[in-house]
Amino acid sequence: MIPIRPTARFPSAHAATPDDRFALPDAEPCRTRASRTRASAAAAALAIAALSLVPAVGDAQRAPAPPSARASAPIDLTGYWVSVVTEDWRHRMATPRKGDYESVPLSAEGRRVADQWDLERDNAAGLECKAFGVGGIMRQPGRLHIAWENDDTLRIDFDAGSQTRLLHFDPVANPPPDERTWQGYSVAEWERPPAPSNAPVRAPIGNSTGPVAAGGGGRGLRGGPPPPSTISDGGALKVVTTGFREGYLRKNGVPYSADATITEYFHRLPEHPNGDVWLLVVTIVEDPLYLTEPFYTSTHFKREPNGDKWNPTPCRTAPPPS
Amino acid sequence: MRALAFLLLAAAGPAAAQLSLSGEWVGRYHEDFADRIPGDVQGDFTGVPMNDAARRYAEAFDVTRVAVLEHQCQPYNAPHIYRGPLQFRIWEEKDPATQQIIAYRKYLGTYQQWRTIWMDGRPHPPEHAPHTFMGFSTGEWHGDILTVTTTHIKKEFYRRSGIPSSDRTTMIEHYIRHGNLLSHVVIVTDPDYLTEPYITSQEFVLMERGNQNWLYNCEYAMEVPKPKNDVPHYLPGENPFIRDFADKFGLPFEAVWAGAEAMYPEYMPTVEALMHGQAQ
Amino acid sequence: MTRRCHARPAGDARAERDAGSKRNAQAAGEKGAARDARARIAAHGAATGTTSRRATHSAAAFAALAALGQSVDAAAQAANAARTRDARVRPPIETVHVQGNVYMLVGAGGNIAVQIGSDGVLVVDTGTAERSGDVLAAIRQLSNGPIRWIVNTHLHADHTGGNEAISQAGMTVNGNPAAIIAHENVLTRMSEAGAPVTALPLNTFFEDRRDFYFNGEAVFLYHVPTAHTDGDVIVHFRGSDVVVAGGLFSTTHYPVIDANSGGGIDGFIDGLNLILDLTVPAYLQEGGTYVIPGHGRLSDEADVVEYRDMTLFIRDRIAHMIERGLSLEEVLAARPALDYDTRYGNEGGPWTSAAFIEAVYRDLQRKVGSR
Amino acid sequence: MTAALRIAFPALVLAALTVGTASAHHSFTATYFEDRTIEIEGKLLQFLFRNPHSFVHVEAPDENGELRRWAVEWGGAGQLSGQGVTSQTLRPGDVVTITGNPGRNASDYRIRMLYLRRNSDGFDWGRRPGETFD
Repeated sequence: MIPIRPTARFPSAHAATPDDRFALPDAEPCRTRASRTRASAAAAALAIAALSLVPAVGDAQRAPAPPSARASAPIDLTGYWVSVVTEDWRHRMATPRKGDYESVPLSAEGRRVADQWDLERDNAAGLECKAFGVGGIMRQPGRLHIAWENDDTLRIDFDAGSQTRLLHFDPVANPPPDERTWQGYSVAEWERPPAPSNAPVRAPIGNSTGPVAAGGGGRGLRGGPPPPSTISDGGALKVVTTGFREGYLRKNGVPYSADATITEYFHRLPEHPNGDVWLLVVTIVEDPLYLTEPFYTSTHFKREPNGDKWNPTPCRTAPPPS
Repeated sequence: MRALAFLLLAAAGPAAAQLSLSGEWVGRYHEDFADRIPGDVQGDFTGVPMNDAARRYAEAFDVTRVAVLEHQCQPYNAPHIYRGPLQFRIWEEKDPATQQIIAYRKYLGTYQQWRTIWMDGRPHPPEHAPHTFMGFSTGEWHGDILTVTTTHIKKEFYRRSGIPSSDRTTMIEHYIRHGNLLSHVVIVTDPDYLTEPYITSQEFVLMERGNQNWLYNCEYAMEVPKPKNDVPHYLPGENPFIRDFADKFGLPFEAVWAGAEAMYPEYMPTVEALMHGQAQ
Repeated sequence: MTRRCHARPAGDARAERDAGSKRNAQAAGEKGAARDARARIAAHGAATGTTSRRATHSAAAFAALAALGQSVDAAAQAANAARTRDARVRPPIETVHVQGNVYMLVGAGGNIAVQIGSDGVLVVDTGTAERSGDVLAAIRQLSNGPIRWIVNTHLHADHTGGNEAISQAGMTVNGNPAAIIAHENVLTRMSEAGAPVTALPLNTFFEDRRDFYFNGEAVFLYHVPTAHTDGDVIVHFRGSDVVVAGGLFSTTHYPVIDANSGGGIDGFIDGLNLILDLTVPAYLQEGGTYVIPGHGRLSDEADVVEYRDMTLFIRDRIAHMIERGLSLEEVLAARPALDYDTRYGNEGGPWTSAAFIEAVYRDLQRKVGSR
Repeated sequence: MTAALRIAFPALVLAALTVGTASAHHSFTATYFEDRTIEIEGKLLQFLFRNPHSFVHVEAPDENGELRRWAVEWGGAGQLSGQGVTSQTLRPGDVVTITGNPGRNASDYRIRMLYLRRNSDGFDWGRRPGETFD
């Protein structure tokens, strides 16, 4: 078998509909949500494989095996990270009232569904994890533990709701499951800036006297040293997730549908002068059913030295204000 | 000399291959919309690691201060301006001889502000240099992340609710582009009003057609007739509106007022206990 | 907008070598200044007769700022002189081109404004006596023209200490040492304190305002009674559009109310409002008229607005506490300046939050008592 | 409360996406009692047609019958221009009736304009679609 690595980029997350993006030209129409999920996820894997193969066919027999995702990681995301809730505080640290869907570009159908939210009914139906699915879990205050499940699968554990996500760099080896889950099926790829070339050196400008930083200087931080340039080369992890169960973007029943596509970019930011290391997760939810436009959030987590504060809790949503 | 040239070459990197940030970008307000765009009732202090000095200042703040002559045309300062309605334009200034980027220029439609992010390695000005609302900025690339450090920022606010930002803040920004989406991270360190760095992040999308909403002018006028030098403020303990936000959304004021402690997951049980009695 | 040219201490090779690390040198110098202030406190505090330990410290700290050269005890002065001879703790004088004809010299005690032009040189405040040589050197880097006029914004030694040296180095059109202008109250107080006649501002005025024309622009002097002292002057260079605030505005500490020299909180606020009347921002509260503070960084109207607001808020809070019958100790415990203490509190420095609160409290209480 | 939220949020989202540079000047909600209205009738003293917001100063009696100078906050010049209001639309001396939200500081005699009617010719603003401001 020819080693396959999803080096080709996904088409833009802002183009077309999720199904359009991943469907093969001769794909059969989907009849049910479950079958559509399987079909689209499998199609995604095949599309990636096909795109990856195109430039490699000629060299297939003699090309060395590419490094694993773990070996080729441009940034280190592993470790414990804690969410620092400076935005959407009242929607994240507490459960807002029903009907408070401020900031979310809900469609009329989305509002209708949100207005029907009933926490007790969800709990009675065993749907306690609806606010802890892939569309809402990043916004739940909590801690992440990121580790390599294997050389081509990154694992994220969440102590809020005791959830786990697997990010597959090799979707062929890890095909989508038959059943939808709260966390869905995630395909991952590294993004990185192009390798340096022998570009002409920058001429000294102004009163710069020190070494030239990659891409231009910018020293001179009052009160502290500039951020080190070695901690991260600015790469990113892109993750596209499908195949999940319908869930909540917010604790108070603001919905996303099973037809949505969720694209995420994980960034490890250059180390702050005080030593803090931040993880930024940009999330784009595109939902043809409940949203009128892509829903953008960016969530930040601060690196912790260890798992001492790791505190797994079951899926549970506090009641809204009375 | 040859070794030095080699080192410079190795360190310089492919400037021409850097991600372009040029273009006109407009904000998306899918987080904290009410706070950032229309403004809500008074008293939203959530999510900001404010210290006791900031609390006292915020408690004294009367929103009608903005009608005072010397306050009515005061723009947001650099950390704050990204948390309001905003569209901005970025372009590159290049050295004509080398075609290397000397600076990124930025024009912000809100309050018609200009920023220059120097990329040529110049130092920041000395302490006694004047401060401006946008401050003095230098930048450097970390792969595809542009990191910008800004000092010499004038005093203003982090929130319209009156949480102050001092004139000794240092702002570090990270610009991250994915296609037509620009994520912008701001981390502010403020020795006077914050107990720890304050991080926010916001999204902007590329405007493919642009628009004409780029102008903002402010004419000084005596908006509300009152003595010219009368600056409204509340005495300690006498701000009648300080709990409005907490009351409107059914939140415990103690949590709204708690600062950094309430920004971490372990505070959630406290919020619930304050709202509903003991957490279940 | 600004142009920096470093005026290094004259004839001091060590300082020249250190110029590259000016920030460290400056920081060290500030620490040195703080030590000087504490030394003066020790000399002056016993005479104030304040009751609490904190209050004693506060009053003495104020006295340190207010002290004329001759009121400092000999030992402290000697130690001070020895310290300032050591280039390692002496910050370089830095020169900032504000705009038009006006420059700001930083690092010689209070900030100094220098206006240059075809008529010669006008200097507003002269810094400390021990830095007058360095100040002269800095002025000479800007202009070789004759120093014709000196203006004293108020009487304190960190603003008048160089009067004698700089006056003697200058020359009026009549061939006399450069004339020193101040409000009459400054002359009175300096004379009473025994300052040498060569250091005295003999060209005084007693009316609200004085103006004259020099180096192609009108120069206005506004007297602000009962503010920092009773002899404060704000200087406005109308053509250059620069205001020199003297003791009425600082970016480094709370307003200093020198009650022993006729200062008062209400007059201080009036003075800040007068500055705001003179300043016009170029665009959205930025630029336009620049303000040289007595201490700290170059500013514009927005910075003065914040300082005015702060002074007004704290005044109102203390006044309200006095109305409620709170004692000084209770007022101090209530921390009426809490929101500004980290910025201006200057703990351990020469003018602390407690000193400021006490000065405002006593001033307001005196007014209540006199009603 | 809930009903108000339901209506207000989508409307505001739409507004923010279309206006680009919405006013960041101050929060109306924080400045005025939006759940209360007040009506005054009096003589127009001054029309400050300007940005960031216009103001109409009206001499009218307060609830005790004492004449006050009321400051009525209106849209910015740019926004009002798009609604047909110019700097000459109102003139000093016009007798107008204004309905709006009262300011939270009663001593300011301040109102957020919701509706204006000139008594002499019936000119009015605030009832037609789009006659709002932010």
